[in-house]
Amino acid sequence: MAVEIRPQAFDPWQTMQHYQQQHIAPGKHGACASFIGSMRDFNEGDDVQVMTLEHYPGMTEKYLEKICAEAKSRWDIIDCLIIHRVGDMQPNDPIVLTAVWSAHRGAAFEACRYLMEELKSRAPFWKKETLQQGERWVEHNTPL
Amino acid sequence: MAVEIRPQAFDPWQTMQHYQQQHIAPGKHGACASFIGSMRDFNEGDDVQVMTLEHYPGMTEKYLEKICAEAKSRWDIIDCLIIHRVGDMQPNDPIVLTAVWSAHRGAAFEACRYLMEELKSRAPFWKKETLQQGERWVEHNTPL
Amino acid sequence: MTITVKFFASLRERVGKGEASLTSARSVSLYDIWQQTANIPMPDNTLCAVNMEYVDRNHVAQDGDEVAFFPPVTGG
Amino acid sequence: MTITVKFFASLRERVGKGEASLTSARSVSLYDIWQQTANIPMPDNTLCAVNMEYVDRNHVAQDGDEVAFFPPVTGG
Repeated sequence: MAVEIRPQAFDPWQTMQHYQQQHIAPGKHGACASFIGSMRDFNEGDDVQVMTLEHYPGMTEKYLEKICAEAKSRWDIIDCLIIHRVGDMQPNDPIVLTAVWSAHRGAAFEACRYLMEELKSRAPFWKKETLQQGERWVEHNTPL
Repeated sequence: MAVEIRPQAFDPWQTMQHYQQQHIAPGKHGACASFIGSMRDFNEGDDVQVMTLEHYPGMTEKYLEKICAEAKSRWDIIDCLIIHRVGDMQPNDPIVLTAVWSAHRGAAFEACRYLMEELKSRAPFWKKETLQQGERWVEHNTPL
Repeated sequence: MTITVKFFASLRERVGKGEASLTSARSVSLYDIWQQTANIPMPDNTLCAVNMEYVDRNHVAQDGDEVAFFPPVTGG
Repeated sequence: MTITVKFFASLRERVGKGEASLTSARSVSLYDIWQQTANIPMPDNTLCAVNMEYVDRNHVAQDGDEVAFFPPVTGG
């Protein structure tokens, strides 16, 4: 189980591959479900040039660790990984990766979805968008 | 949209990354949900040494293309990708990859799950396991 | 009329062949085709396809059809 | 008792500071703490945490607590 806040750009696929090689026993998992959230170059009808992600150092990690532990207690999963970007990012940059390994697919799919929903609804991160006409804080997340 | 049957081992993460670079317009998708199914070294209490996957050339591809088209009509998704291994494989080898790109996470999660459930319940693939004590055909898929 | 018949996976092994050809003067259902080409009773869970689309065993084949019989699928 | 107070994101900008310290002779709720450290009314959707756990604004702080105020979260 790993939770990481990254101030630099990251490659979500390579990150998953490395994590699996280093932490998941070969031949034991049949399923890996993952989600990658990336920065779009538009939001609410406006072009977004830069996005800045702020977090609450300490509480964010604690909250993400808590939802990983909760996922492990609710579903029969082997391991899970959450990476979240902070700082300034460009359109198309990956923002978040959640990945779950399990023996069977049901648990991996459900736990991966759970991690993302909990992360989006409660983890202390805040997005600020830089538009042509200035900056704005994103007021709320899309529910789905 | 791409469907591919692979007779050789493949790297699912690299495959997704390449597909995204080549086919998904940068900055337009906010979500990529994926599932990787891998060969386990045990099944129903027995050690499995080799697994051989047979398919119905022509019908398998046609069926997978059909479920991709169905996913595109049901959810607001940008693109989807299915890769499935055939032939002889070793424990830990990736068997299947389904990936879905969309603007928002709900559609990506749901369509990715849909592709896997449809693939497992109806796509013409058959697994044969080589155990210490000989070969056996897998009789049915786990429901979840 | 001529029909191509394919058997896959455990059914291929149990029937002892992967492919057969059937010439028939009258129209035949998939179940008839099985009986004329396979030497064992059709297992209850056999899946049937015509021209690579699922059909049931009562489906009547046409001249030139590719018919396939296979066990429950186990991909993914 | 001494309490550390943090403001994040748009609240940090609106309040005009990221951190404050409060010394109080009596026990104080988070809402009291906001009123004594921020110069604007507390927005209805403000989220509150004590020692990095969510609590509501009526929660009473203890000596040495780290209290945080922030707007609805928008990560992921």
